Amino acid sequence: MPKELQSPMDSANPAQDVQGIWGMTIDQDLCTGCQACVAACSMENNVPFVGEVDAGYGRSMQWIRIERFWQGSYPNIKATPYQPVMCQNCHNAPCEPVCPVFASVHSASEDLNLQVYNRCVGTRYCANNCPYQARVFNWRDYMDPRQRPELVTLSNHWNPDVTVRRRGIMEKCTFCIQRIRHAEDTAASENRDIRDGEVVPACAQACPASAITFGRINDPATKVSQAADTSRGSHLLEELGTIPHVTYLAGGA
Amino acid sequence: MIKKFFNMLNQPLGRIGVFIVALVVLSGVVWGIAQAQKPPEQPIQFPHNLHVRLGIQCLYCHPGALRGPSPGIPTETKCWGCHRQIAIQGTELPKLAAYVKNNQPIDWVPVAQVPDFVHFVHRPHIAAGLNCEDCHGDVSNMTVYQNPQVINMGWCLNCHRAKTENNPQNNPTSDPAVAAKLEALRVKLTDCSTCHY
Amino acid sequence: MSALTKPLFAGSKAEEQEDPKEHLMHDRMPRGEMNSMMLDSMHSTTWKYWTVTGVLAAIVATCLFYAWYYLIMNGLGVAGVNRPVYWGIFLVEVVFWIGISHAGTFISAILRVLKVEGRRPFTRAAELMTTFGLVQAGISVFLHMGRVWLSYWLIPIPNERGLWPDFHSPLMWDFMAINTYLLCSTMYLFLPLIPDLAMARDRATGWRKTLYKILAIGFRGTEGEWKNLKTAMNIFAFAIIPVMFSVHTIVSWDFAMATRPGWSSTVFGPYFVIGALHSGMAAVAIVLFLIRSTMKNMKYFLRPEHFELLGMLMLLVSMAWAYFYFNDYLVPWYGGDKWEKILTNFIQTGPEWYLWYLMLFCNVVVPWAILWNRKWRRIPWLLAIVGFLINVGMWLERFIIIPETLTINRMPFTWRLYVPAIEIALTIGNFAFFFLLYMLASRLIPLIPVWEVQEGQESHVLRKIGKARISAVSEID
Amino acid sequence: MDKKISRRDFLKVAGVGAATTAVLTGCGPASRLVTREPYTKMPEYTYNGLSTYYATTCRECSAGCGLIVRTMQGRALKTEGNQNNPVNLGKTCARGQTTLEGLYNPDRVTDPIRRDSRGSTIVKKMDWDSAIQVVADALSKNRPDEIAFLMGLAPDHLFDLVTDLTKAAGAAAPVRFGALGMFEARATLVQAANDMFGQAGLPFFDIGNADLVFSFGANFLETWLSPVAQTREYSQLRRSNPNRRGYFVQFESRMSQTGAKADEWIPAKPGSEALVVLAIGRLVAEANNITLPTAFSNADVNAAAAAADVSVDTLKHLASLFASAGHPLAIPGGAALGGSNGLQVADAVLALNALVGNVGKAGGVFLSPVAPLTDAYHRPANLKEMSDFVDLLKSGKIKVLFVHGVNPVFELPKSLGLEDAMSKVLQIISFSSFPDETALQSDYVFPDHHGLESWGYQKVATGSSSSVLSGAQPVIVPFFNTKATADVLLAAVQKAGGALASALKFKDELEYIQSKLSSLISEPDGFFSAPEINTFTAFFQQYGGWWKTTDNRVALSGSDALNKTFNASAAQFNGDGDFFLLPFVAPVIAEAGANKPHLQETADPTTTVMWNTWVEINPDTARQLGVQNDDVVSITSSAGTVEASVYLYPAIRPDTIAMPFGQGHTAYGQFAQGRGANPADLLSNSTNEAGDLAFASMKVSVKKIGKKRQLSRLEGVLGIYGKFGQQ
Repeated sequence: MPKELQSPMDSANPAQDVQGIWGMTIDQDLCTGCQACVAACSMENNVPFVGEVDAGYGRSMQWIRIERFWQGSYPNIKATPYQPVMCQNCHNAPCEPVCPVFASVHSASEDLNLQVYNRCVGTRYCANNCPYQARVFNWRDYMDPRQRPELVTLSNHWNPDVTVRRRGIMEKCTFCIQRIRHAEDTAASENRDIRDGEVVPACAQACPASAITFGRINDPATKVSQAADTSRGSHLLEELGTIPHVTYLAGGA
Repeated sequence: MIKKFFNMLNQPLGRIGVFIVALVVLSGVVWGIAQAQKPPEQPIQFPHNLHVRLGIQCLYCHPGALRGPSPGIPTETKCWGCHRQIAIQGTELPKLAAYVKNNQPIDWVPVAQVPDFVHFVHRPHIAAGLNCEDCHGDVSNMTVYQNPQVINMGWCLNCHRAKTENNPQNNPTSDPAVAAKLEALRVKLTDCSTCHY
Repeated sequence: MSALTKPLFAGSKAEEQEDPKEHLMHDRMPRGEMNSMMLDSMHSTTWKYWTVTGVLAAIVATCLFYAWYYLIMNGLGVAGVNRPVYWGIFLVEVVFWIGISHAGTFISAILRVLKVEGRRPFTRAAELMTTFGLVQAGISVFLHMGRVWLSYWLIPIPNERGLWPDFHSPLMWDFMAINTYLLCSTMYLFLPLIPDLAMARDRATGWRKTLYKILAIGFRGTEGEWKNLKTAMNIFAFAIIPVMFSVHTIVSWDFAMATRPGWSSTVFGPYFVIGALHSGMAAVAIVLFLIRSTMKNMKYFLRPEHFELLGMLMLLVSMAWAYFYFNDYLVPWYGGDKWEKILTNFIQTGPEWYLWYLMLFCNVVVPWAILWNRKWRRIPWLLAIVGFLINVGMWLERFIIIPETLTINRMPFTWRLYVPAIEIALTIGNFAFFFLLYMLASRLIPLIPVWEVQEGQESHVLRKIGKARISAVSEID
Repeated sequence: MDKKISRRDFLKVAGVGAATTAVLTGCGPASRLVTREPYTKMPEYTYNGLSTYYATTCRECSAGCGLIVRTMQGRALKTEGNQNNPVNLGKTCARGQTTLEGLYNPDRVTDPIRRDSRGSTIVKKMDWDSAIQVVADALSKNRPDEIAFLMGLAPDHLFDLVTDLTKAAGAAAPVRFGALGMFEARATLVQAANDMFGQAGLPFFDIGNADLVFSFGANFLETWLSPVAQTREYSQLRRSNPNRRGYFVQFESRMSQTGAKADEWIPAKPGSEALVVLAIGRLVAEANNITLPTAFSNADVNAAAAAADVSVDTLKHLASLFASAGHPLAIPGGAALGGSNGLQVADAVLALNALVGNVGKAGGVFLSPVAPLTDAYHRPANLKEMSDFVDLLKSGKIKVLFVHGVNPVFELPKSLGLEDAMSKVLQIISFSSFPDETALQSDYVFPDHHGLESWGYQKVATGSSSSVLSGAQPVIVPFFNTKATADVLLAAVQKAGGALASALKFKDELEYIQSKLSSLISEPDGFFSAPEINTFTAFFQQYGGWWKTTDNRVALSGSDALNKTFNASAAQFNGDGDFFLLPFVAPVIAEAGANKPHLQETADPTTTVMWNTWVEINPDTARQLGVQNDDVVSITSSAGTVEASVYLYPAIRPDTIAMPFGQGHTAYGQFAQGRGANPADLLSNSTNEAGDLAFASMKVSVKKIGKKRQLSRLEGVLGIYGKFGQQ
């Protein structure tokens, strides 16, 4: 990884008030594409299912998608290492300046990229401008039990810590901010700092291959910083200068 | 032309018309606001004033405020803990007794509510030294609880800003370290994701 | 009053032999007669008119308003947008209608400032197009929004949340620019309308009289009033030109500011303006043809010479557009960005390749092939057809710039095509609404600025210099 | 767990409530319009707004992963892995994550029901007393040999109870069956272990400590045996040692999700696996200069390469890798065992392990630890036994059939004729929680609790190096009017009276479980111990089970294996179609996930298809057949015909087509019903030598039928395939 892009703190204009930057590494060598993270994320974050037709039309709403391409042709064909793509929580996020109502905003204190659901008016500009295509839109009222009677019972497992989104709202991976807040609150009540590994997003918690590591990337002692600081680490579309907080560790030999 | 229109309005009938229109609009607005502020119908007309005057602490019935997001509305077990020893009289206590007898939950209607896209946690507010009455008003003068003010984002933010301002009240000694801390806290407390996620 | 002499028609000898009566400016008609001709055309409502208006109104009610209601209630899932094509035909419509609206200002302000005499009879129709086009554009913006009921959050008003809109966002600039333009162009439409409304007021009866009384704001035609009006019109004519250029430039920034292959281009500003003029001129040709062929007495006001003028403008703009379009390809090609290359390749050879060829055919081949010919330029129906084709082409151009370009992004895993759904109904509704507004306007306000024609006729004289007859214009101001 | 917790009506709060507030955001707090149902008696350990966590066991498959379920005010909100449980160590798979959608599934059987006629959806609700009476009558009014129990794959407390019950009643032991076991060919694995090492048991492949893995068709990262544990091991294989990255080669005719992770993917021709294994063995022996053992003496490298459609050089290269690796490991599984010579493949692979001397060593082959409360590994029924069972039903000797935890009507190949056989049974009682195909063919459905509402334990077959008993407890009060099947049976037994009643004198399920657990109190090496049963049970619930802290894998000697003689040949195929049919268990939805909407919408890892069945065809083959993506083709085997949409899959042999198993339900709720096709309809009942279904032994013909049905894919076809495809 180029030195100048190691962490947002190294960028030209570091956020003055950052109190700890959350970041993630994804080891593509370990990722088996099993989709446990996708399911875990959906269950944790009240992500709706959209049904077969909409899903096939590019409207599935999972916050993580696992990409795979093909290299070569039969019989010397290889699937590229599975690549889970979620919101990269860029330091210079292209989605933020384009929102006319500050629904896509930057968290000054944690250098996170936020989506304020209740502020969103649905112009979808942020999604267009996201080079990672990591944002998903509520094309319909997928979460309304009045329109989908099957949700009458299914809604029982919805997470009360996460807002239930309605139609016309953009959403994206939040790094499970409700868990970050919970951990912060616990740490504050015990009058201490958050420990490394105390915040685990749903995807990292589920991942059977332990391919996802999460933690504070501005602290070199954390597991995630150490994992990111290898020769295998790279960022998606690094050339755009978005300075993502997700580091991919190259797969393959 | 426009002058003529104003002339028309200047005639008595025109004035009355304007007055009626204004009255209708105004009363509609007032009615709407009143509807929004009206305390909801509670299953039991719980007299907060009586209980507060008896010296019962807020946290006795709403203990969750100390530990987590929700202070909780007491279950009938809690009510019955005391009231089983007190004569069942008046209009409201028999209702409680009936709930207990039928093992039915009391359908309290929460009043101090924020919309579900706001994640309000009581604990840090108490830990920051706020008293219940700072937000909930003087409950000792209320029977059924009513919000003392409109709870909206501006109200929350004003307090968050006021409490983190570098002023003599928050920083009596003008200590730069405290000022820096206040500034950091201010950034944190005015961050959208502090409440919205 | 300064007088200057310039040829209205000069050139080949054949032209010199023309009957000067062919020109509106020399085909004088008494004022009263002309006024009643205009009013007559406004008053005559045949069953045909009512049928067409009724049908249009029905289309607007169902295809636009009911479909919009359905869209709001069910969310954008009923439209064809998806990931990665988050912006579909709604945005195409926004850009298209704003483009259409440019012609009005161009014709009425720039040509007025440049004192092009041929503009006189059709400035009004073109100005109306500005306003009506912007109405459609505005509707399309709202159609596009996921939660349109919260669109008031775009307006910077103090509120209990303590929140403002984000002025960094190109959409906010856009919002501001369109509002400014709508406001300016509506006022600029209204100012030259005042004398005609006063004229109508003086001759109308019944409810029309009341209506015109209110609208004419007491204009009586005194010297002072005329002076003030002319000053105001001049100020607006000059002021609205930069507004006009800025609006479409700002619209183009919605795209140019984004980090997307195919969008992030520095040439987008002028390119969009020229594109707007291209479609706008063409739309004027269609509208003039429709007015001429359907309304009474209009053959007097709108003559082949006007179509010829339009034809020349269309040809000119078409060439400018072709230049910018070529530029828009040149720059990415020179940049050599991988994604830009894929995108160009995709647009030209992808599953929707025919749109690109059709666009070039309509926008370049058709005008170049037809409008060079002076005789053809003077045929109104031919010009209307050319105008229609150019509009098809320009609509396709926007379609290629928005949904088709959005298909290609930097994450090939997500590439998907866009299939419009309810957008089709809403587009039909939009067009119907546009024409419905014209239908209503044609019977309510004079579509021809009678006073301007009269003024022109008064200032034109034929002078004989040797054997040649030269048309001379004396400047009134 | 306090049974008095009232379920708060969350729907009103989160569902409609959320909807209302979202509409009225501009107009102040609207949530006040929402009424909430508070507790009548709040449990002491609960606080409003704070979560309570319970440890239990995932019942989605039989692996027995431990779960921690987050609950709040009587609702289960999220499942997470139990970090203590040695099987999954805190991890879960997608199915485990969506188990809550089974719990709160809108299509669950809410009450005990009686069906007017089998197959009819018109049902009458019953009360539990009469339901128990029905069971009691069925147990007491029929002769013991007229009663049959068919149960699911998981060796849980209920299976023990039914085993005890049948033993006491003198009836036939319950038959355990599941589609996963069928596709895993467990009987073959057990038989092979017995053949090669002289001891029956489920082999344990120590992937984590190996440095070279040759997997012959084993889809160990998907659904095979204990996927979460194996994925964890895989992760260890790759990255446990910073200096060494384990190498992984997969032999299979269609690139599976597991194969996609392999460093080398060898598309060996279906049926040739045994030959390839033996050839590699021979080459390894030659490379290592070992005298050629008997086992590999018959191997012919050239013939194997020809049969497998793999070059001799490739085989030599692979053999040299295997020979030089420090800890090479070969794993048999998947379609390789599903051929007619599946047992030979398994035997040969175990022999290959023995050849490099890694049997009973770290990074090698062991036998899985024997679970607590049992003497040995008891494998589920293989297809041979199921076929006998079906024949028994067909004979009409069985008057009452109890079905629990399995959906054989869907899972078994149609050619077995189970539905026909079931019609010969007078009374069928299903305990299914869901309206699945088998429940639809039953006279009564007495719904069991969902796994998260139940007590229980589950013996873990494999996945952990120690012996594990995963424990289950209810995390919420039963959501519907369901009843634990164990309680129903115990109550029915008491009602029926007689010797049976005195043999099974348990008040309820919990008492039965405690009686079983009591033997563990004195067991050494436990993760915890307790002086008496109540404390032990409390710990058992708290930690989510009981397991040993020692390595309980059985280390065997492989020396005998090398002296076996193989008469290996290529597998035999049924039918005369042009293509080999490769049915595989859909990695995400597996055999029973189709009723969970989020699982349906989770993309298949290799094809990214959602919500439906596809058939994978090599693009070259498709060109010859004249079919394109999304064309519906009919696939015909000697056993039947199904229709599915084509997916042009670049990583499949041109002579093979593959179909996922898991969809094609004709019942099973709104999310599953009428969706896709079931490849089991194409399978004959032919078996391999170990009696397991030879599911990969069909040859089928493919015909375009001129319809098109678009598959829902997560991937955009445009950017991946064809002219604009990127890599």
